[in-house]
Amino acid sequence: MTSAGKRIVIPPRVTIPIGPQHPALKEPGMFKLTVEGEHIVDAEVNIGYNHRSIEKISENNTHLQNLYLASRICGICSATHNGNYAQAVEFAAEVEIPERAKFIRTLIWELDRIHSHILWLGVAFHEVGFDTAFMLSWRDREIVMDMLENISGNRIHHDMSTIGGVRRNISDAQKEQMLKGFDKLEERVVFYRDVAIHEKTFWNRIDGVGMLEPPIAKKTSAVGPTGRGSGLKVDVRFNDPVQAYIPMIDTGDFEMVLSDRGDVAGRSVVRVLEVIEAINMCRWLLNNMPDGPIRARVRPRIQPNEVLARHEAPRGELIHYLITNGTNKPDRWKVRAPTYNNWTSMAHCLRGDYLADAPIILAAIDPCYSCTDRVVIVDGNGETIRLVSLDNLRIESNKWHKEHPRRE
Amino acid sequence: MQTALDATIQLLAQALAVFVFPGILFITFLALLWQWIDRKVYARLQNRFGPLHTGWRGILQPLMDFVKLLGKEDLTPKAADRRSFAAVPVVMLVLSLVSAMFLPIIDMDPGTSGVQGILSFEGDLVFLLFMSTLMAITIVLAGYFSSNRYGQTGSARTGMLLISFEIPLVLALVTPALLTGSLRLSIITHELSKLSPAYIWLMIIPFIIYVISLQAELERIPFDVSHAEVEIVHGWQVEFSGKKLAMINLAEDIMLVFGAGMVTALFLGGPLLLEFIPIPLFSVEFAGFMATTWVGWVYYTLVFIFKSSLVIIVLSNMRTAFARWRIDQIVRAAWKFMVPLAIINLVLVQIALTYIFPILGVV
Amino acid sequence: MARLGKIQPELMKNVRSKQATVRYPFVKAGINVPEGLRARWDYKVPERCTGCKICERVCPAEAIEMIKCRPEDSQTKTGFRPICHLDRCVTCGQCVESCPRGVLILTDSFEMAFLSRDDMVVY
Amino acid sequence: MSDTKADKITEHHPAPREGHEAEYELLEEMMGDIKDSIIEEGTYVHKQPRRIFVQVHPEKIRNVAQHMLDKYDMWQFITVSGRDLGDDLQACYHFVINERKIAITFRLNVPRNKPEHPTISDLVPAAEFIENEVRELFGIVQVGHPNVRRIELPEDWPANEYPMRKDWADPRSLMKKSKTTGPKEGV
Repeated sequence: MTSAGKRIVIPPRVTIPIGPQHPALKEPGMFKLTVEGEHIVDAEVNIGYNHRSIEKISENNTHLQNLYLASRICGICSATHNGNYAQAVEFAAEVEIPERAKFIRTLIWELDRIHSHILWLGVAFHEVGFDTAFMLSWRDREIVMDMLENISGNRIHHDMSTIGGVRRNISDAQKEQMLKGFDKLEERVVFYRDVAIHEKTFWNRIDGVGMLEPPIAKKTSAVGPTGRGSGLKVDVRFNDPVQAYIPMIDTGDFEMVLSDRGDVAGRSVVRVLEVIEAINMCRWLLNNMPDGPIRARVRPRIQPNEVLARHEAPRGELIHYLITNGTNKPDRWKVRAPTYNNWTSMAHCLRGDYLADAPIILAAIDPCYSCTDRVVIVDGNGETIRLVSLDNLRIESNKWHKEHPRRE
Repeated sequence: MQTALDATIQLLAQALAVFVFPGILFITFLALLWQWIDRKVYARLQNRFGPLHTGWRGILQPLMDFVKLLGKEDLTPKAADRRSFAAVPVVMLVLSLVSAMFLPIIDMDPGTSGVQGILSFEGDLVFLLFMSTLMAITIVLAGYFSSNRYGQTGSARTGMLLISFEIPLVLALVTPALLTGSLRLSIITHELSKLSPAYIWLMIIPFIIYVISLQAELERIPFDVSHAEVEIVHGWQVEFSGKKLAMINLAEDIMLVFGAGMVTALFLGGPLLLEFIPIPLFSVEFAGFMATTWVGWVYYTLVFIFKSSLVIIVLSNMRTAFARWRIDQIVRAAWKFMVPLAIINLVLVQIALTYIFPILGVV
Repeated sequence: MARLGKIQPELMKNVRSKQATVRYPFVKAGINVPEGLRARWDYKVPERCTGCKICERVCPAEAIEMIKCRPEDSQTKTGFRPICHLDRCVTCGQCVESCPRGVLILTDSFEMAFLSRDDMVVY
Repeated sequence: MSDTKADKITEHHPAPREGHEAEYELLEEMMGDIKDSIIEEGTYVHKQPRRIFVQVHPEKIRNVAQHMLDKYDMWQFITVSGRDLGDDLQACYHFVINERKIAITFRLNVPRNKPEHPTISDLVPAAEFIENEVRELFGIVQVGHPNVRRIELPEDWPANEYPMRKDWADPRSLMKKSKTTGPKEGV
């Protein structure tokens, strides 16, 4: 104690793994947090626990089959992947799809955004222990889920877009039903906005937490609500409009939702306001939907071309880079899910905050780990964390159970 | 011969009281019932059903959970201190049961005035506070014995919770003790029932402080930082499984019985209900009749259950309406708000007792 | 502006209103199955099937298999008929869309739980 | 646009000037500033609106990135997609210039026997993960990458096996195993 050279660090630095299996994360991803007491001093992001080799599989599939494969990349934003692949193939084939198909496709995208953002809101409530609001918001998410089920035939995997248009039409009865549903939904979303902003226990948990300053957000190129929560104007719907977004943005009634707060609260507010904006967009789409056919014929063999299809998914900018080669199979198909770009900013957000804030910061970028096999073993005595593959883990656990038969 | 028989009967009666009613078995029954009420209310407020399929409206679900956990595999981490690790659930269960023995559910000693618990002596309020602190310290040790990082973080948080909310909890209990001039649970309940209704005004703030601190003591939302599942995977409980977890859960439920019972006894008049009505019929004779016959056993128990379940509903509502606070926010809230409030309240009570009530003529 | 207990009025409203959850597996009422739900695959009109194998080719999950017509089946022109392995089926409905003669449909019976993989083959 | 056979099978679909003035303006500015880094063949404005494809000398990618960052504030990085061209491997760096709302793709071909090019992860920190991934899946080595590690593949994946290359033969029949045709063989 008296010697000047000795410095005693209290509390000691401990490495806490969050993930790959953790109640806060619904999918595998690992965040090694080094904490001093409750303060996070360092964070490391590890991903890739569930590589499904979709890009490799796609090279042996036809475009039509890839459409459904794309939809299964992610459960929550299935319509965006599905629709974006369809639009990429259409760009490559250089065909124009009918106006009504464009409107229905955009409508599905916006409905998808609504349900994804409400889902995120519920998760955010859950991550800070506000289970009531979690239950209630997911209850009201059912309104939009029912709409999607009604028009597409499936709750999650809508598969509405096909190459050359959409697969199902929207009848007038469905339209009336949806307009009625939007009124109820808007009332509820406004209520959740008020809860998120005015409930003190929740607001205290998100206010000033996980700061991502605009320069750092730019440097790590944050996309989607993460970027918009830091005041970056990144919204493909406005910057690079496609489909029915072109006439919709031209009306000038819709604005990009931005927040300059830069913390989790900013991201939350952006998301909630975006839901209200998306409801208005859906209303506009339904009211201005032109009549006509819903799909155009596209030959299965697509001419050689390379396209970069951009689309604003609920989580941010979604990229499909498709190279066709004249056959009915893609030469190369690269998917960049929006979460991939937000990983880098994650470590910046985590540093300097409390351990208790880690789940909400992780959830704030709305991670979608859709992108097999390893498990982290933490040795209690030493400070080692080792990675074990699933097969080895199975062998080890079988051995353990053989050595330690259950005491009756 | 006669004395030996008497002693045996006395012993049997006491054993019955301790083990069956209103002792361990009854308290366990109450614990499971409270958990069911808690879950049902929690679910109802969230527009859900809650437990549904075991027994009438799922009333046996807590028992079912307990039995199921007993049959599960019991694991001990390799790095844990085996003996201490195994001892923790037992210690917790014993502590909570002993605490619950003090609750004045029925009158065990009709000779003395007031409704006595199974255990009752002068100064038992201090002893109870000591027991609840000991409980928190056991939790801290439980986390450290499990040698898990989540567990250790959870223990550290329990320690923080202990130093922040134990103080308002104690200070809130001073008011009833001050008004009655006693530290004995039964005397406090008895004396409070005799005070004039004007004293209710003095009891409101301590009641609120006590209920909030109780929520923190029981580690429920918004104070459940020490076993927040999304951050530290159930904190200090993370390594416990099987029988140990069953015992810990039961101990927590019994602490809920104890906490709700303390609120009932100290602020809501314990098992007394009709005695508050200022009619001669419900005065001393009624109490005496209740205390000496079997009618009192049923009547007092039902009143106690009724009042406690009201407290449980309030606690469940509190659990529903808030998000989880961060530990630094909790400590700040406790030291900036709750502790000063408790101290100010004490000053107010003193001023009221010394100056205001004599002027107003309240006896 | 931030205050405690913002959600309390909503909670009181919930106490009065009916529960949002349904007792689904025990009480089947209360689930509304929309028209056009895509669920279990069905070989609806075997008489019209020609055994052209388009459904097998378009299936993205390789769930449809063409087998030789058994004696009890209605015989197709090529002598093959489709069967569906429900464990692989993703209910996308592409086979229904691609079938030139409208033989296949996706019914709305969504309860597809089986004890064995052998039961999951739809003939 | 001559109607030859070679034109038909190319993937490049250059756009007419009218309707794509902004893209051509940007491309000409770039050609003026960093002409020595750009290979003209394969550099064009695509028919799809707001897309430019630029072929870059592999060793000059840092200069290009630095120039674009300085001059146009091209902060929004999208991704890197690798591609197997047979003799060459290709890495496509996709960026967006947000002020002009144009997506630019920088393509660099590296020879298959020596697939190396300098990294840009230190200039664009967002590229760190995806460059690692491209190295894993295609074997394109980014020289000077600050944080080389496994991202997608298991730790025990053999070296010199790059699954996204077209000639990867699936030696352990992993693609077959993943199909749900029967109970998985236990270990």
